[in-house]
Amino acid sequence: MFYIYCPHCEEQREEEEFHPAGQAHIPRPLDPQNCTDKEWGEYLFFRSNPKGLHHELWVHSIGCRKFFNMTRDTQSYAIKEVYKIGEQPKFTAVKRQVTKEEV
Amino acid sequence: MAQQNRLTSGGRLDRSKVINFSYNGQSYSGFVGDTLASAMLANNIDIVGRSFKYSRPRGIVAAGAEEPNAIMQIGASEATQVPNVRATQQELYHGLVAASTNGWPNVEFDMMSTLGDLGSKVMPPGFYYKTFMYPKSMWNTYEKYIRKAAGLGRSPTEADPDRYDHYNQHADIVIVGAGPAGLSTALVAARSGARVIIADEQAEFGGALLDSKELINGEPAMQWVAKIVAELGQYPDVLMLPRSTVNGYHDHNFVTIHQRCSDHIADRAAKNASRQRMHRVRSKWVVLATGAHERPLVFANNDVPGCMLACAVSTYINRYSVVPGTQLVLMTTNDNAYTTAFDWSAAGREVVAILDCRVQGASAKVLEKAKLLGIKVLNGHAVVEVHGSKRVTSVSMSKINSTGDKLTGEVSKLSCDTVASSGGWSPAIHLSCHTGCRPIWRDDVIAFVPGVSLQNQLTAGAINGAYSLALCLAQGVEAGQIAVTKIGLAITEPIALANVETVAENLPMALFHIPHTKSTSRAPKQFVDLQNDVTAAGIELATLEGFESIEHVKRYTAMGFGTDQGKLGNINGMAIAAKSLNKTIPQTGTTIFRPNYTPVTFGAIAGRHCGGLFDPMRYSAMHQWHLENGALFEDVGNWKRPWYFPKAGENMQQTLARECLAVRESAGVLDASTLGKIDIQGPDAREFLGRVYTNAWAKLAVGKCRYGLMCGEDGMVFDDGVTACLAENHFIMTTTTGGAARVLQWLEIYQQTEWPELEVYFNSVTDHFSTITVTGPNARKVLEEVVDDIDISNQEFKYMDWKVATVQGIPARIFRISFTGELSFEINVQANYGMRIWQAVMQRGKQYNLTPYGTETMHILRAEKGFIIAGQDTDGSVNPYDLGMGWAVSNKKPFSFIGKRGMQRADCVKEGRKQMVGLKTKNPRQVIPEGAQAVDDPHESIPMTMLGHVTSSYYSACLGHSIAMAFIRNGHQRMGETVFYPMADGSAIEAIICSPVFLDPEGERQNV
Amino acid sequence: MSEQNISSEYNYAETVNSMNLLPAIDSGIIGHSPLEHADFSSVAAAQTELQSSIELTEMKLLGHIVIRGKPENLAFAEAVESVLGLALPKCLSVNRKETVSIRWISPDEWLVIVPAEQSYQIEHALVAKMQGHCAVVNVSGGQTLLRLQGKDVTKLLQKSMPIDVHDRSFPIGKVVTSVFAKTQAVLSRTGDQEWELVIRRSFADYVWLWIQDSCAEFDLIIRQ
Amino acid sequence: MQKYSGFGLLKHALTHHENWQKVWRNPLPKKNYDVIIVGGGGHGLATAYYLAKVHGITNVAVIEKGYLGGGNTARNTTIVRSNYLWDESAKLYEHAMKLWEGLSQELNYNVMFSQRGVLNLGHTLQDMRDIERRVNANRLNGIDGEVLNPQQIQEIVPMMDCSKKPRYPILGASWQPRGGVARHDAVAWGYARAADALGVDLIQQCEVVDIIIEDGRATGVMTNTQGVISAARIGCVTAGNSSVLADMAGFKLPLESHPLQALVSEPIKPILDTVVMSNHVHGYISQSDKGDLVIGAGIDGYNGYGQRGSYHTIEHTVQAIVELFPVFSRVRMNRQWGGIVDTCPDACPIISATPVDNLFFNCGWGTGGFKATPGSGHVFAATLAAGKASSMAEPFSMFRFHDGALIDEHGAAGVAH
Ligand SMILES: Cc1cc2nc3c(=O)[nH]c(=O)nc-3n(C[C@H](O)[C@H](O)[C@H](O)COP(=O)(O)OP(=O)(O)OC[C@H]3O[C@@H](n4cnc5c(N)ncnc54)[C@H](O)[C@@H]3O)c2cc1C
Ligand SMILES: NC(=O)c1ccc[n+]([C@@H]2O[C@H](COP(=O)([O-])OP(=O)(O)OC[C@H]3O[C@@H](n4cnc5c(N)ncnc54)[C@H](O)[C@@H]3O)[C@@H](O)[C@H]2O)c1
Ligand SMILES: Cc1cc2nc3c(=O)[nH]c(=O)nc-3n(C[C@H](O)[C@H](O)[C@H](O)COP(=O)(O)O)c2cc1C
Ligand SMILES: [Zn+2]
Repeated sequence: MFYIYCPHCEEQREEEEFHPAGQAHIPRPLDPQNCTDKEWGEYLFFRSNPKGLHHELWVHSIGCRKFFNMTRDTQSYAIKEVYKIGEQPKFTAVKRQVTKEEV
Repeated sequence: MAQQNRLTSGGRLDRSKVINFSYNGQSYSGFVGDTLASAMLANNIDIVGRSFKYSRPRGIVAAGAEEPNAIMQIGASEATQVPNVRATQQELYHGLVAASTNGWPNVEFDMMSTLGDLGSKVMPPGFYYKTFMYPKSMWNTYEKYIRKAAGLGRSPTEADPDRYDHYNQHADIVIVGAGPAGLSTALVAARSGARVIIADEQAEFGGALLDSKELINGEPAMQWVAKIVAELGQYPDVLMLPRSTVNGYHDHNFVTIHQRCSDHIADRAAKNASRQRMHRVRSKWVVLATGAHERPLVFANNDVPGCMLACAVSTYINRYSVVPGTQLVLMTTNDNAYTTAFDWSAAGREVVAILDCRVQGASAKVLEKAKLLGIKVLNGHAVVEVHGSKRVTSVSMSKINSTGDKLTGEVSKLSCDTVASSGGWSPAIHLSCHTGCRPIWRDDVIAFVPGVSLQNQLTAGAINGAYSLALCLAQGVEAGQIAVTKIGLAITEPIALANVETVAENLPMALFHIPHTKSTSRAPKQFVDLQNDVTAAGIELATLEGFESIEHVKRYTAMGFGTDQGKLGNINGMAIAAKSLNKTIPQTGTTIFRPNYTPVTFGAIAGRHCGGLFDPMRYSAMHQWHLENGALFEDVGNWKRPWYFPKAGENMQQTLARECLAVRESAGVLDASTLGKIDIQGPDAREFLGRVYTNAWAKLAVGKCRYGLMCGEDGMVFDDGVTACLAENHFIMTTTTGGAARVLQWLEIYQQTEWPELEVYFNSVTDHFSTITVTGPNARKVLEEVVDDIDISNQEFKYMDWKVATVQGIPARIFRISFTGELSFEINVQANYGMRIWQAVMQRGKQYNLTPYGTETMHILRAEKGFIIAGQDTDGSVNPYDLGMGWAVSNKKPFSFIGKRGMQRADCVKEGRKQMVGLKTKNPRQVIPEGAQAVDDPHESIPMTMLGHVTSSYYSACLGHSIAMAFIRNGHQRMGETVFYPMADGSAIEAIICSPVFLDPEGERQNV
Repeated sequence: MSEQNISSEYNYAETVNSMNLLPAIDSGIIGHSPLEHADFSSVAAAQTELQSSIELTEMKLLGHIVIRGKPENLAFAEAVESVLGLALPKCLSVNRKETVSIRWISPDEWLVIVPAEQSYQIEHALVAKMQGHCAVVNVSGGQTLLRLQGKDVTKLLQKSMPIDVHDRSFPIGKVVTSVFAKTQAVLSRTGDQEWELVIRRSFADYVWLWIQDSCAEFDLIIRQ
Repeated sequence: MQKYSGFGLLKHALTHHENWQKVWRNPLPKKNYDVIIVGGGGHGLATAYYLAKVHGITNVAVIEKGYLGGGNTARNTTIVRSNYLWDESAKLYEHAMKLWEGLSQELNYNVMFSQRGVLNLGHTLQDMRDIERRVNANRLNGIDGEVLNPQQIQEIVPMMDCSKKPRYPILGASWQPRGGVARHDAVAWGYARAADALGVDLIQQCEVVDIIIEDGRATGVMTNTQGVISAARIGCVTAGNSSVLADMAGFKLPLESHPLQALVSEPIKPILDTVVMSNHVHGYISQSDKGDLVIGAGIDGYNGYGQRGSYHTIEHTVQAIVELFPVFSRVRMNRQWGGIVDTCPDACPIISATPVDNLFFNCGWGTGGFKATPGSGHVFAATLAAGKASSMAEPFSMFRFHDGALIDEHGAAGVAH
């Protein structure tokens, strides 16, 4: 069970006060009408779901009701950092270089 | 003769207090300080159960958490039965009622065992999978018998009368285990001023010292323990928890401590007291000082009662002053176990021989002592096989080679009634594995020790394979100092290391499985996991059959699956598997330890969150009135909403008819307080509404209300409601009762993460307002009775307007909106006044037969109008067009509102989607069951082609016929066509597709 | 949108509609607190003799006002200070003066609690004084305040909430919103053995049941 | 393949069980296969078996990073039922159910498929509407099931509290008599043994670390212990790890991997004869042939590959069980564990071609794929053999998340007024 530092309440709280809200940094397309079905589908459903460092959105729902971002290792469950909406993570996974051409 | 095996003096007992208890219907006595196990041994009870698979007689093997055999059913009454209690951990109390859990007709004489030998031959591991397949039809019968054999103890069949609760704790340092190591850590931590919790599963602190004869600082170890416990008691921030097992170690240093508050007193807790308590602890640091479990050796018939762990024998002698036999043969791979033989002879009983498997034998100092006591010591010898059925009568022994894999001499017999064995120690690393950290094998200590953990975890003492008392004490102090400094505290007075004499020991031998003259497969059973009847042969067979992963071996043989989780057997099993695979133990590796360390009562995990407190019940301000007026309630989310208000003698249908007609003919009243209400303020509020609703909000004037549909980005409807414009930058949104929280979250996530530039605040005012809906042709008359100030005539107060008014002296916002299709007013007052206003309305409404109604009537009334209920008429797969609500979608809005793009996806605009329609049954009295599925051809063969299901269906008293809302493929193009609803009984209900608006399509009734 | 009216460049009061509750207050009609049905007055009357380790008082029918705004928006911060004579409290803290208190709820949200009879004037004054993007929301009907006193209160709180209530991490003057059993509460510490819980109306009965149950092992009495 | 039978068992007893053959070879991989299955769980092994058995494709390797059946197959609460709502999924799960009914004989391995019936409880009016809807759909799809009232439920489960007392009283249930449980390990081993006998190579302790793609076509896999292994076609059946493999191939899946936990009580004498599931109070329970109560917890909301979840999730589940069965309050939890479930936005699987030629995925079974094991393998084998989605697989293409043709098995959303 996680012990989470809320960047707005500025202290650690029990996981029961929070709710995960999925992958972070997935901006809504600025011009949805010009998205293809494929692009819209990717925005809606397709996620990186990494094993290892992951940037996710959490909300301090039973607390300050504020959303914030968290960088967490999905394998060890270690929380590397939390940061406010609009900020960028300090910890990022070293993306495995894709040897073959992207498809 | 009572307590034959009890010594006349010694032990940590209060002999002045005799305790009577019963086992399998017979009564016995013991003393305060006894465990059930020690008392049973004192009374010379050999057989405590029958084995699970082969129903062989079994006796007590250990003295603690590792005991596999002595699994008891406890409890004096049906409701207080406790299955599978380990006798070695159950303190004795007055009137304790215990029974063995297996064996029929009884443990002394068991029918199954007569099959036993033959049976056992055809029951190798995995035999289930290899048989009972033919004939196919017989499997159910076979399984009945397999299931008969299942289980150890039994569940009570009456509800638990006891209470269990939770305690949330926060600590700087949690110390698991109060032996020399743990206590040393605690002392350092306490003196630093840290917040400390030290828990130990045993009744008393002291750990191994409770039965050790060692000296600390020249005095008996337990005096040292007493001093420390006394000092710890002085610190307000130190919590000492005996009888408390740390059963789980979770991420980010969260540990659960299962405290047994009253199990040592009775089978039922005192009134208002908790039987057990779960401490949910978040700790900065966790120090594991959990010690080690002695490892038995594996040899033929090593399960015959009288075969015990060496250290357990010492424990019974020293701590409980019970000698569990008369003639002892001790087999050991290490010096330490010699103490058992010494204790035995000190107790005045005969030590037949010490068989030391090591060719080089024990250290001079130890041998000297043996000699002094006149004990025969045979080096390079081992017990090959035990004889006797219900109790050891003798053993066969033989010389064994230095690597322990060959017998090198003649087999000869020694008669004895007790065989103590020690194969070394297995550190209690369980907790250290709970958060996924893998243990490491160390050849020097012949054991797995904790691996490197990601948690703030330290380990001290025997858990590290540190077996000398001196080392344990030193490591305890060190762990304390590290933890304390990590936390940023310091110790003022330095801790003087306690001095203890350390005896030089000879190296132990890595031996697990004693070879037999016959091959393992042909030798008498050599048990590895006693509780699951897993034998060395079974493990070898598993590997022979190709189960090479230790995890496969575990699952194929059930090794370690028992209630002891393999505390005794696992390492031996892994060693045997490794050997037959020609691998090393680290190569084969271990299986995974997971919570719980020892089993934990469900009640303790649940705490108080059951019964009436399982989930909150939310009430409106008028709830008391509903109760007093006979409402039946419907669960909606956490809310208890009035479902309908039956009058004496009415059945549900009659009630609903009465309520509906009252509304259509005169006036009805509904408690609508549970609907979500969100106060929305800010310069961008209007813009925001335009983005989250499908329809237009730009032009909604102050004083007006509008209905809105809310969709997900996929274009599917998920909530709806009316929003009123209170002022230029100020709106109040209503949501469905169940959707309130979700909608607020939805608004917040878009504002906070997508559109932070939009200036708007959302606040829930659901609980602040009580909402009283008065509806029906006489609604205005009723309102005129209670509204003090304003003109509510149709001219002054139009449909979809809202106004401030004073109702019975209380300021209110009144919304003229309608969910029934009738003239309706929703009175919103501050909830503290809700009850008063409700009562006033009821009172003044009497003359108009103002009738309270509940959710069911509300459903019927809105269905007559074809209004949807999000969640009942939608299921996350329907968009506004499917619902025929395209009118509520404004594609002219400049901003691509949430859902717009979604509902344009190929599948959402394709032909043949299921669309919301109305249904009239051919037979007007027939009501189609909700959930019924439509077909075109009722005679089509299975699988039938389904067109869609009925979402809402009622008998409409006002219309005099049944009505339904349903989805039909292409329904909007099929008006007037007939569809069929096949029923379970083979009949089919015939219905004609129509508009879902059954009543007053022009909406005149609500405009009067 | 935002461009047209940079915060504090417009008069907040003109853009919102807040209910005038004076008539209610003047009418002298007494409302019903969320725990009305528990009839604390009679319970309390019956218990005056008993000795207790926990005393529970419902501070009934107070004015609860949520205010929203950015502390950087001086027009907002100053309005609060001038009306309440109290500065906006910082993260996780409470400012109080006599009968008025402000609880920090989140970086842009505070809960103001005042005596019932002043609630409308104060709400009105706040609305009137504030400028720019902010919000004042009266939630007096939606919640109630419970005062807990006594030596066993922290134990009760440990049984009910996952937060750390030890002196070292929960000094007097601190406030947190957290889980309470299976609902939520705003907990603040007003004294060595004195705490306050703000709970929601619809959950009040559940909280009351929970407290009674948890206190089975303590001596709980009700105070008026 | 050595035939298993009661008689065989006796025969071997006489020779002290010294002559049992290996259940499978543990071969070294060849350089090249017609088909590589990545993932040796139930689904992967079943796929390999049906490839060989039904399609005669025997030059197949199953590559497993751990031990066979050690993933979710080893961790699941083994509930088998086919009463799904939508035609497409009902068809798929019922296909599996029919295979279950003959599986022990088909594999000559007793998978202990025990059709003791499955109850899905309803606690609210909306629950009951959804149950009616589902049961009606099932009936017209030829799937057994009926709606029971509390009295009928009480007769089937005497120990459950079917009174009006609980916070959320039981209003009714759907009942599928053909549903039940099976021995999860036996399913994996049975398929493995049978596949091996047909020539399939089972490669354990071998992790696929990359998928080799040449101009848009997958040609093989790179492994951590066995180097490169090539194949004409590759099928990934890696459940919770599917996104990791997709990432190797350079695309994303509409999946999230969450911890899902389960727990068992100590073994107790038989007391619960069927499977009981409740979505509303959120817990499900059955009793195994060994006597332990097998209990499934709710899913943890965050992504996790740790095979463990949060403690409060376990608490909620145990609370639900005690609420349903107050008599179990004194029974004790022996062990808890977790798996990694690959949840799909519409709670339906993906059996699909991918943007990469010759690379296919079978995943997204999330919290409910054990019941589908035979069907999943059967359908995926057909897909791999044909090189394109078989008719039953078609609706489950990953591309449905582009055009929006979802098959939403979440059932109706929480009811609202
Ligand atoms: C707690 C729990 C309870 C459940 N209860 C039920 C239930 O009651 N009924 C039901 O129908 N379903 C249930 N499920 C779901 C069910 O377990 C799964 O859907 C099903 O077992 C999936 O089988 P599989 O073979 O696809 O996956 P798995 O059994 O997980 O097999 C995938 C295999 O792929 C291997 N792998 C992954 N990555 C690689 C790689 N890179 N290289 C090589 N190998 C790799 C893994 O090691 C694993 O062995 C439950 C799941 C859990 C976790
Ligand atoms: N000479 C040897 O071969 C040898 C071997 C092993 C131990 N010992 C002796 O044993 C002692 C070891 O000292 P120590 O302090 O490391 O261990 P310990 O065995 O003295 O104390 C450990 C304590 O932790 C408790 N415990 C274990 N798991 C627990 C859990 N999950 N929750 C609550 N309590 C739990 C045990 O009941 C025990 O009381 C020393 O005196 C040492 O000399 C000697
Ligand atoms: C249906 C089922 C029943 C189980 N029964 C038991 C049991 O009786 N005793 C036990 O120790 N573990 C039992 N387990 C759990 C396994 O020991 C193990 O925890 C699980 O397969 C996950 O593997 P892991 O813990 O090695 O990661 C059971 C697992 C399943 C799926
Ligand atoms: Zn916060």
